[in-house]
Amino acid sequence: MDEQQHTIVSYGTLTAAWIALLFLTALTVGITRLDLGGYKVLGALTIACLKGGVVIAFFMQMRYEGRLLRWLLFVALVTLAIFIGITFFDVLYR
Amino acid sequence: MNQPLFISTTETVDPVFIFIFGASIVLFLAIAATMVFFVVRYRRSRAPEPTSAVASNIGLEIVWTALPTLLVLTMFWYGWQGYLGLRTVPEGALEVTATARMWSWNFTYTDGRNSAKLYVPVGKPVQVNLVSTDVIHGFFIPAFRVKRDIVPGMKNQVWFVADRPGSYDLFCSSYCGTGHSSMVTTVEALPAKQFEEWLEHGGGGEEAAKLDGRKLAQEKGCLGCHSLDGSPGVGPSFKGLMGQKVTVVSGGGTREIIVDEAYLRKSITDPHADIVKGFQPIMPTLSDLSPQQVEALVEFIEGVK
Amino acid sequence: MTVSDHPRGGFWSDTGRSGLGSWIFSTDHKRIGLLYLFATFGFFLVGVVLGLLLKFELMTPGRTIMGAEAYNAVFTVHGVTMIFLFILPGFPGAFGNLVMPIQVGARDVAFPRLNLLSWWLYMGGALIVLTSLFTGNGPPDTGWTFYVPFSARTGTNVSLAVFGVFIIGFSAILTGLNFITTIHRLRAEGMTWGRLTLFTWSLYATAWVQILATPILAITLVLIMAERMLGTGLFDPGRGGDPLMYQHLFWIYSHPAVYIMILPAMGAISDIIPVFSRKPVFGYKMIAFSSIAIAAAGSLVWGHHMFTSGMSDRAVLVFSFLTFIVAIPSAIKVFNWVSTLYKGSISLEAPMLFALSFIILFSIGGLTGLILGAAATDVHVHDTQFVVGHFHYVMFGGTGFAFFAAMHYWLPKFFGRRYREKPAVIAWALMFIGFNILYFTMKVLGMKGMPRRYYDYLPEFATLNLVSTIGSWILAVGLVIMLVNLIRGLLRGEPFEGNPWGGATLEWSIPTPPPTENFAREPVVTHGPYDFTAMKE
Amino acid sequence: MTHPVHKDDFGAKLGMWLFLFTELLLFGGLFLLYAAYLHRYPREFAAAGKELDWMLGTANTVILLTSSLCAAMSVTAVQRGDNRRALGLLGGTILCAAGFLAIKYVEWGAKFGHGIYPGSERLRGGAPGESVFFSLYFMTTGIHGLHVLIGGGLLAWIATRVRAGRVAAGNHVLLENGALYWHLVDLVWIFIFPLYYLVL
Ligand code: HEA
Ligand code: HEA
Ligand code: HEC
Ligand code: CUA
Ligand SMILES: [Cu+2]
Repeated sequence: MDEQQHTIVSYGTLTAAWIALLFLTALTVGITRLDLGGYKVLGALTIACLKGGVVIAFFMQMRYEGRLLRWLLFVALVTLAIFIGITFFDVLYR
Repeated sequence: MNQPLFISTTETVDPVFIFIFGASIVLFLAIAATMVFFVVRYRRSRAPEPTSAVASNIGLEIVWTALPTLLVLTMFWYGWQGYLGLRTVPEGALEVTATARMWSWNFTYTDGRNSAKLYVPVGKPVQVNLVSTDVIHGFFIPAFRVKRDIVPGMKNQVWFVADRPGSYDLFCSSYCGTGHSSMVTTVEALPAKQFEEWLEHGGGGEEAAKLDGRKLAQEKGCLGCHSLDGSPGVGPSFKGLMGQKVTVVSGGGTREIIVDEAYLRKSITDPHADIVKGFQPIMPTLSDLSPQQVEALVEFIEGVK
Repeated sequence: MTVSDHPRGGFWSDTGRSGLGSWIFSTDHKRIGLLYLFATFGFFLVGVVLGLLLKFELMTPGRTIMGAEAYNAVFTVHGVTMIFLFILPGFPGAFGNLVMPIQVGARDVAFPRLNLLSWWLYMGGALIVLTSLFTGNGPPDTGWTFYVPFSARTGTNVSLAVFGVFIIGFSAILTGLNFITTIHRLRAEGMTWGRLTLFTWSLYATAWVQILATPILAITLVLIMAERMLGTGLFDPGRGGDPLMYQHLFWIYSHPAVYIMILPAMGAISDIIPVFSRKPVFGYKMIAFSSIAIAAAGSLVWGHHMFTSGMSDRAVLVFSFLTFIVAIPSAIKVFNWVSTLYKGSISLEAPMLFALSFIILFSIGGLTGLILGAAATDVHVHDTQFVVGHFHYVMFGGTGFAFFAAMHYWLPKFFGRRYREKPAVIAWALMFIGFNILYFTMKVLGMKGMPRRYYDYLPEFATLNLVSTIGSWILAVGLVIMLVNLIRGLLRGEPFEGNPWGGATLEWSIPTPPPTENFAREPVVTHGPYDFTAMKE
Repeated sequence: MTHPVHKDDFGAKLGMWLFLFTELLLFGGLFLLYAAYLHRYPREFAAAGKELDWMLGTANTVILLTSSLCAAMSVTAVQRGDNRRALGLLGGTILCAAGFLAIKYVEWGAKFGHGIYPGSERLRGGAPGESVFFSLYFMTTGIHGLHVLIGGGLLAWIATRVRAGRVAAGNHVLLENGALYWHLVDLVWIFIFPLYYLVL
């Protein structure tokens, strides 16, 4: 059927992704040593999401997959976000 | 007197019931009737071959998506309005604290008075603050359509108003263990005058000045676990307890003892020191007991022959 | 049993091996399906006997046959057995495995060995749950909801039972991912998404719920075990924990789980009704779509179990609203089923009778769900017998009756023998009547204020409870007749070939019983699942 | 039994991804609790978070990222027919896994030494939020550690197959799936790290 082609991700691309990840790690550690108050959580989580994105796109090769897997991943992530989000209607307003 | 403006909880909830039940019954009967009609009209002996092969009809589909949508949204809104009514405590409500423990009720009034039944004045809204000392219980008075879980560590409350004097059932609605179904008491709605009297004099001598052990045992919930007639419960029966020989487990070992006053006292103030063989170590430590109360309880237990 | 003179061939005999090993190590989806059928139905019988005991105890106020402790253990075990051992694995495990691969035109599921592992995990978990009844400090007494703080402090054998359920969760996840992969990858040529049977569609939706919701149950159960064994105190109010967070986690799984129970049942009904009306199903697209919609919207409404818990009022608003949204796709399905009957040629054989009574009972159950979904009315009926009535209507009257319909509809295909029609109809009638007497009275009791999980009750509830108990006996008689008839029929009934009901889906196009790999050569699908005219030509 | 050898690499990968979704949601439940309790006890969480050693946490992050790199590269190596290099890279991944667990062991050991473990006297007596924080910490890192252990074992088993030549170019979906699992372990840690070690 479809999507049977195998992409070979080069060592170079993977290494570049790894360097980006190390850089982002250093960045998180860096900004969380500063006193940013509530923005700390936001900043750290944004960077974590970026890092997660890099891992998924390159290490897990999502960049090279067809539409189906991307959609499914999207559904799973949205589900998790909704579970957490709706719970906060209780947590925030109790 | 300036009466505060409020509708009783029963009057708030009942119309919602009537509306949803009404709509549901109509819908249900329509569906069931149509179905039965089709089955009878198009049964194979009468209609050996299907006379139509329509597989969809956009118009119909839209209608029966849109109409139920409107209907359920109405139900939702009506239900929500009613809920708001249940949550908005009228001003000037009388405050009572209900303390639930496994498996008994205790109600405390503003002046510190206690009772095992909930006494309320007729016509005056009552706000009940719900406190649990152990697990989740539920405060449920069917007659007033109110219910709220009693969650340890949380400040939940409900309000209601009794518009007629009488005695109404009060249940523990949230499952809380063995004695769940015996966590039943009543709301006693008294005419305002009588209620004032009760508050002041304990309802005409019912609450004697001297500590009454039996009443205390009732109030503190001992009788939820300990029977007075020898029948087995969650804890050992009080009947004939004094002087009995019991096997207790303490610190890993078992030993036999004869029940005496000191042992009773210790069992009440430090229940986990000696556990009677064959029972679970679940008896609560009642730290709010005064020494006098403990004495009264011991005396009472001694007297149960 | 005289099996030798029996023409039963197909997957029963052409595997080369025989004996027990050829079953419990088989990776054939049909054998695994039958394993699930026997196991789940066995547990159903256990649960049913426990349910009967519950009703027996409630026949009179006060102690009738057991004390409070025993009653609490019995309803907990009844609930756990029915939910985790019967109804959740039942439909996907038994009928999903038996017919879905054939319906999509596949030789087997995508991962046959994983499929076998699912069954083993399920049996392992079930045995652990059963072990928990006879070891430790006695059977769990928490209710199937395992609410903290009670479940963290009761002395009974909760941890082991919870561990068993945890294992069963894995089995559900594996089944789910197997089915999704199968439906995506193994459809035969010409089997487009628009030609899938509605049963397959419903399993697809179910599988997504299994995959996305079950992990939350797994972590919740792990946390209960940790609470009990390590003293983590995550839900202990004394140490800053919040019991309501437990309830959130539990219902994030357990509400979607009720759609795991009902969706395949709806799918089976959508397959059966057109066949017995000889008419294409009305509104195929809407029914398929509403399965997905129910799965999606149903994942967002868990808070309706917590309206009285002390959760924020805003959350009550949101959850109540979302709950009503789920009712819409269910309504669409009901209307479409009824319209399918219009101008058909309806034959009232046993599967159809069960299917039609499914519509009635599910509607009653679902409509009482609306009372529960509305915030004001739920406050009164929450934790009363009304809720018990509601969920027995949807679970037993809904899924249970659909399960019986599926048994009468599909099992002859797999056993190659037929049951007798008349006893099946009598059994159906008794069950339908007994069922309504049993559970309708529960709803009335709930309206009057009788709480659930009460082993003893006030005298004012006595009459209705007695009536209800009598209903349970009528139901019992019906159930026994149905079982005896089915078992006799499937083992020694009249052999048959071909397509007794005139179904147009793929499972009716292959030999009876189906051969091991279903299709001698991969089928090419040229018409939709309910296209009865195309089939005749 | 005589199933025709039916090979569907994409199907296998799809199945793996579906399984990864369940893992994601499993940890999602813990993150949900974290979020709710962080909202309730910001100060206690901050105080307790300071007791974790962010340097060890950072070291472990780097180790896991590197292990993931090795795993990803081993897939490339196999695809290019270089099974020997793939083996070496897998060895690197497993080594990193061991290093990660060793550091975790040291960390947990230190906490236990300070009387911090679920249900400990100190936590029972401390501020309510503190006990919640550490219980969550132990549950989350514990379950994550279990995944590291399982992932390491899985990759070791796959390595033997690579060595036996059963996994090779064009027939390497097993290795791909093993690597996917490993990346998930990494992915989860990427969120654990800032939430527990840094944010507060
Ligand atoms: C198979 C299982 C199943 C199914 C399908 C459902 C379906 C629904 N359930 Fe039920 N429910 C349970 C199993 C199920 N439930 C269980 C087990 C519990 C108790 C758990 C416990 O506490 O132990 C429970 C409890 C429960 C509660 C909590 C009660 C409480 O504890 O206070 C609520 C509250 O909203 C609720 C609502 C609903 C609704 C709105 C639906 C809807 O999906 C129903 C939709 C169906 C219809 C609406 C009927 C069909 C349509 C028509 C006839 C057309 C006309 C309709 C309209 C115009 C709307 N359910
Ligand atoms: C699929 C799910 C399912 C099914 C089918 C049933 C079926 C039945 N249940 Fe169910 N029940 C639950 C799921 C289910 N239950 C759940 C989840 C709970 C909640 C638990 C909790 O609160 O935690 C519950 C709770 C519950 C209660 C409430 C307890 C309480 O709150 O106090 C009661 C009380 O009457 C009850 C009764 C029954 C009865 C009488 C049946 C009947 O339908 C049984 C019908 C069968 C018979 C009448 C027997 C006939 C058969 C035989 C005699 C077989 C012969 C034997 C062999 C051949 C081996 N159940
Ligand atoms: C939650 C249930 C529960 C409540 C409430 C309870 N008890 Fe007990 N009690 C037990 C159990 C169980 C035991 C046996 C195990 C033990 O010794 O701790 C017990 C044991 C005792 C004993 C020792 C009995 C013997 O046979 O040696 C005494 C005395 C006693 N309780 C008195 C009281 C009094 C007085 C109260 C109320 C102030 C009370 N209990 C409330 C459960 C309870
Ligand atoms: Cu207290 Cu139920
Ligand atoms: Cu629900």
